[in-house]
Amino acid sequence: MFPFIFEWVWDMSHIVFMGGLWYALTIIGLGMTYCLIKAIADTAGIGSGGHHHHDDHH
Amino acid sequence: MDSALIPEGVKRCSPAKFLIFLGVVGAVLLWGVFAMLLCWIKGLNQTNMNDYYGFALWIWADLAVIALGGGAFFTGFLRYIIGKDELKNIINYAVLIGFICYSSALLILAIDIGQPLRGWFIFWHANVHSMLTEVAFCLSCYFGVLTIEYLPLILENRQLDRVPFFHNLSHNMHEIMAVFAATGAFLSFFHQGSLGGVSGVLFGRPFGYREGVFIWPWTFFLFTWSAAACGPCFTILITKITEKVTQKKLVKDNVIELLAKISGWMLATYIIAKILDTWYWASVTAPSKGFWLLDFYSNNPFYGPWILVLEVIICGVLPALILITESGRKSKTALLLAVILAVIGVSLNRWVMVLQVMAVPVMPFDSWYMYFPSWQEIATTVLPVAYGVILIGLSHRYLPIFPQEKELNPID
Amino acid sequence: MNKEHNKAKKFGMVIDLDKCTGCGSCMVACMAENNVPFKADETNKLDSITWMRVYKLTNGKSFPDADFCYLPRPCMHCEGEHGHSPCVSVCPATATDYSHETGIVSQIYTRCFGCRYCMAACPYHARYFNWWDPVWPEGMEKSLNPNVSVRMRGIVEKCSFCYHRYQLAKEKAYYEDRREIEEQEYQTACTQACPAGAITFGDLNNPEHAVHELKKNPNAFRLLERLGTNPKVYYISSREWVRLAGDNYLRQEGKSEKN
Amino acid sequence: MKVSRRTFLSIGSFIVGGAAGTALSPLPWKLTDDLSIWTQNWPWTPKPERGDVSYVNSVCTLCPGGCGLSVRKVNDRAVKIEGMKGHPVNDGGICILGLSGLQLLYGPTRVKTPLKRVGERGQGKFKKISWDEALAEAAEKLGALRAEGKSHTVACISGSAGGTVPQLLKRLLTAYGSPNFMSVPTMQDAYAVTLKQMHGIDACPGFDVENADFVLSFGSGIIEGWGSPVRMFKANSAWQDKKIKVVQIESNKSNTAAKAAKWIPARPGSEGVLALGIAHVMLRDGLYKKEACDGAAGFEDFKKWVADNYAPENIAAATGIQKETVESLAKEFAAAASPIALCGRGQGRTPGSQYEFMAVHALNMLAGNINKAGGVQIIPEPKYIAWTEPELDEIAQKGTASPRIDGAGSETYPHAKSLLNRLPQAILTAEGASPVQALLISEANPCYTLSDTQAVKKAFAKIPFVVSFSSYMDESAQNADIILPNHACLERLEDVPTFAGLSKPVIGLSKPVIKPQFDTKHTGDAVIALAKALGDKIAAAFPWESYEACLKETLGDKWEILNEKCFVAAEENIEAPLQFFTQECKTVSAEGDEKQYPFVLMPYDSIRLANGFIGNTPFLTKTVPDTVLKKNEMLVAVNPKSACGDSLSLKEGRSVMLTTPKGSAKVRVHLSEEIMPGVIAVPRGLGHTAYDKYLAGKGVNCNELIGPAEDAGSGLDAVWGIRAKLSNVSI
Repeated sequence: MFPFIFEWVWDMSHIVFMGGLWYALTIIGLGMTYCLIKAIADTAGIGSGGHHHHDDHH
Repeated sequence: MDSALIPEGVKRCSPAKFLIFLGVVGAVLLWGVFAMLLCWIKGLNQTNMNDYYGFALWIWADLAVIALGGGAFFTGFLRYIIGKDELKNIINYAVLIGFICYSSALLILAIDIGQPLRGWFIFWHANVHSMLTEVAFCLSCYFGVLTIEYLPLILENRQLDRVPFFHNLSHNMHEIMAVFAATGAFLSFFHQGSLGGVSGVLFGRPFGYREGVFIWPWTFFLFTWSAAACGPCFTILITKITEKVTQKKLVKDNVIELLAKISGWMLATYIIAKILDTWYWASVTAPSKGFWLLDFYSNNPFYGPWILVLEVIICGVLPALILITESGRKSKTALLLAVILAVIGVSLNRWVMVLQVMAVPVMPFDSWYMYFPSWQEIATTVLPVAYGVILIGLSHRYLPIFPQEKELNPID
Repeated sequence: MNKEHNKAKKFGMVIDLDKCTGCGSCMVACMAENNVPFKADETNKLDSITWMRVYKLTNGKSFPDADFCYLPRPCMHCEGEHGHSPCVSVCPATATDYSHETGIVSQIYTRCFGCRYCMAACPYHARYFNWWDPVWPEGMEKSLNPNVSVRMRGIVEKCSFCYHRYQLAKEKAYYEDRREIEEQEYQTACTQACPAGAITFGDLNNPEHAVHELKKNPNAFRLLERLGTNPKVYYISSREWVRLAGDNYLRQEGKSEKN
Repeated sequence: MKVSRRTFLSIGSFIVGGAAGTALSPLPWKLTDDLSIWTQNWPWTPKPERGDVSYVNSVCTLCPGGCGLSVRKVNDRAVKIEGMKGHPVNDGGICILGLSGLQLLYGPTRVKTPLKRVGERGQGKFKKISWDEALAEAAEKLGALRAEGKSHTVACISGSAGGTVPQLLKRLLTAYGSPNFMSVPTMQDAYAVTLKQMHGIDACPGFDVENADFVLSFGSGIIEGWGSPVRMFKANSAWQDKKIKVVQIESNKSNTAAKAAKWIPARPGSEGVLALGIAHVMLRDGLYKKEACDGAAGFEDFKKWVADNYAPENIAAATGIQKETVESLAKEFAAAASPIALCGRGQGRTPGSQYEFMAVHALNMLAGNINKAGGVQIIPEPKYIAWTEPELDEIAQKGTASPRIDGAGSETYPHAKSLLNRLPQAILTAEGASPVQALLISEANPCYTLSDTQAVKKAFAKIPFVVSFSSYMDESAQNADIILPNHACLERLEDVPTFAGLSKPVIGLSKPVIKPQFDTKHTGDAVIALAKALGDKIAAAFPWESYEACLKETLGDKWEILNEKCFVAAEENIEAPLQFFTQECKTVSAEGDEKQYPFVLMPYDSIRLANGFIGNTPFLTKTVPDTVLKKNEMLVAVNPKSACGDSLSLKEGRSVMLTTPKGSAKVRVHLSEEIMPGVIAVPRGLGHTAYDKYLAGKGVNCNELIGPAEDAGSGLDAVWGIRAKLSNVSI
């Protein structure tokens, strides 16, 4: 799954497949990082945060 | 005792009653865990699988729960991407059911493989041409997405929500949930599809093999489609069962009906595609390899043409017709019947695409062999059911799963 | 000539079913060479590891017209289209591989994690799963061949065309400063043992090897050719019903071929 | 109790934090990697040791075939048995049993030290004793019998009669004072009697099948293990290449029949009649080789006898074969340039009816193929063992002069050399003490291989002292008082005279490939030691200091070349005048009443089932189809059209009771179109009670169900089947 593992070949199938995979992983990773950082910031009162009524979000 | 953890404004059964419930289901769970340990310690000789049935009950269970868990991605897709806002009242439950289904699938896979400790080779030494690799990657990633979708729900527990960080985290995750849902839908499309590809690419097995486009056999699309159609049916079914058990209405009818209507049209279009696929396969693909349709359904004690009738007509056309008609959706009995049939239909389809693929002899001098699972296989398959029931029980008790519950069941 | 030699090899077999007596020597030669384990009860043929298995084909007629024929079935080392064999493409962990150098489908035992997808893919049932830990009665492990590793429980194994013998032959050739190995230097254990001389093994691409001519025999056929597996094991039978039993035919096709 | 929010949260954060912390550390990743490496090197999965590879040539002694072996060794381990290239018998080929020989060598059935019985006979309870104790005890028992004047009550059963070890045993008996040396009879014995009667000479038959151009087989399992198995496989392949016609006459479609150009399912037991029917046509139409037969002794009488009694139309009822078939067979046989007729059922491990052998041999004589290319070769018995006759003391003279227990060589059975099949009855019918007071068994398993095993075991029970030389814990060893285990094949040095129907017999030398694995002793050395212990003239008859010295001296100038090549050619053909016969012998019919027993049970041989002294190896049993053995139950093949009474319906896999006049057993039915209706085919080689879990308790020993049928002519066992019935299993 990494280019340094010996099965890795720089061919179309690897690029497409692993490209899709890393793309999804990146989005998930970035999304979660964003949420965590923003939550920390909100908690520390840096952001515009404040209180929400979580009923809004269902 | 645990009243502090129970969401405000709703009523729950007594802790004693709940503990008895946990105890009973927990015993079943332990039975499954025992069987699981046997399989891990003594090996797969504990099963009735053999060299003809390398795939059996477990792989069927995997395919079936993932199809049924498809309610999560498809409802999420409808809610966040298409913008069917009413579905916010059932999405939590769809996510929870999805979470249970996918974690179960991963657990069963971990039991099913002969060398569980090497299971990670599927990622590390991935063969990108294998449908199973695609399944493994998308399945695990999507399980991650489901966890992300389930997490805010946990954080909304009355006590946890009081922690500002958790509250904020939960809020922020809700804010960008559409991104996660979209990623989840993307991943789901591929792994549902590649599960269909698992048997569809087997050109050595004329019963499973299908032609297709590019690298994807027709079963790839049929599986995604059927999961999108039947997954929500399963969500509805479980919701109905939960309502029955808790003796409360938890989701408003218009929400259920909307989901049922979409499912119905998905199912209707799916079944047309399925019929076309079966027709093409029976008249072109299989004969080119020397098989008549009935060769697959005769000379054996179990697999007969009744399977086709049951899967396509009774559990396909019939529920589709019920769900696409308004009167059908409005009738409680008809709706229930339709979702049950749809769930049976998709499970049967997965059974056929796993077990019958194994059963059909390919070498002309080979014979049909029948298979019945060992108790260890059954117990390990029941294990996730027990686990799911417990997780639903806990989630329902302590988390605000059903937003409409308070409104529908006001406490005097 | 040189050009011919530089071509990729394609090792294959031609099995003369007219000569095969069904004695089972190939099965045991294979088991002994490849450290195949055995259990006290091996009568359940669905979990009995036999890389080479001799099938008994019958013509389905009644006494006294009943006839039968034995058919030894090693791994077919399918080439499919350009090495796209049924099993290789499905293995999720790259634990089985198609060698374009030799045409041999290999199995990496330490890589396989036992998902059995390859078994589901193989129409010949040439792949076997180690449902049990292999156990040799005390003392009998002395007969194990060090050139082939013993497989642990929980993984899939299959005929390798005695690939270790190819490696040994190549090594020997290398030490003797030869680039190529001779036909007789690399023979599988079953070929070598067959008392009837029914099995011929060699490079199908090499016109100097016996298999090159034998496979062109008008009575030669392969198993399940219509599936597109492109197997490298050929069979020869002078009996038409045997040749027809090598593949599936629709009813009217069968008739037209028989008449 | 209320869970305080603080506790709840702190426990929660501890778990979550701990999990996150662990996941971020290298520990889980390292552990995951290590665990997978561990699965790749599980300590309980053996890892064969590497080392220096060498090949040692030897000769296989697991069957009478005498194949050359090339054994691959890694350091001091034998790891693979292969066929020896260039060996005249097998030229590189090897049979399934030979291939799995290492499983016998290293297997759990080996007797690892001398043993002395401590439990009841047959119970299998033994204690380890030293070689000195074991030999002393045997010598003491034998010495005491001799002192009592009962030396003639000592008998010996040897797997074969040829070779130095059997001859040493025979010599021991002679010097000791007993005439009762017996060998396990096979079709070779029946052929020997045939040649004696039809050529008047002591000789062995050789079959030049490689050069025959028409093969007429009367039930011989040409590719079932008949003769020297690998050689016959090769011959069969040569026939396929040359498109040579093989006709197989047999009630069951054996592998041989399936490979043959023509299968003629004649009524079992009628083969001899059919042969004479063919002879009838040849004689009637003048199709026989006149230059060979005319004027031969008894030819005119034979001609008349056959003309009177064996017209094809007259034998149709007995054989079930149409007149036209017989006529065309006879014409084809006679028209061939070098036809050959073979007999000896299945693997030829039981002798068979003299009538049948002589009838078939008569066909060869009529075809004029005696000592001709592609025909029957008449080969003298091996003469390389030329020891001086032992000097006999008074007791020995008296003992050897007494009549043999089995009656061989008596007036009734003048041509037979040993009649082991008659031994159990001789013991059981004797009044008072057993006529056998001590029995030595070498390379034989009579408690399993003789017909009517129950009677054999009963007879064994009456013998006060039984010594086994077996390398394996077989049924007979289990019934012995003392076991003096021989080195196993590949551990021992031994000469292997191989006839087994070879047209050019050889003398092979089985060389040790590895050091003896256990505390065993070569039977040759054990015999010499016993003789020395018995002292006086017995000791004097064995002047060699060891078996190896004896063998070296015996082989003389052959020793060196044998050591180098493992084989030398044996004797050349001898001239054989023809002597025809009339009416001397009778067909042997199956025992039992036809009404009570509607079926005929026929044991059949399979190359995948070792049925003689050597039991099946685990590998061999693994290749046995599930239509023969399923779990521990044996399947018998029956044609679905067989009439079996109203109360029983034949269904695949159905459990039934198989009953014969000799006994009954629970078996399962395998429906087969490859067998004549009314015949039950029972595999030979299953139903062991001794050996290990890989063999014991699987199926039924068919020898328990059939009784010996003494041939009126030779006295040998001519049994080929027995009447039987199938009935529902009573619960």
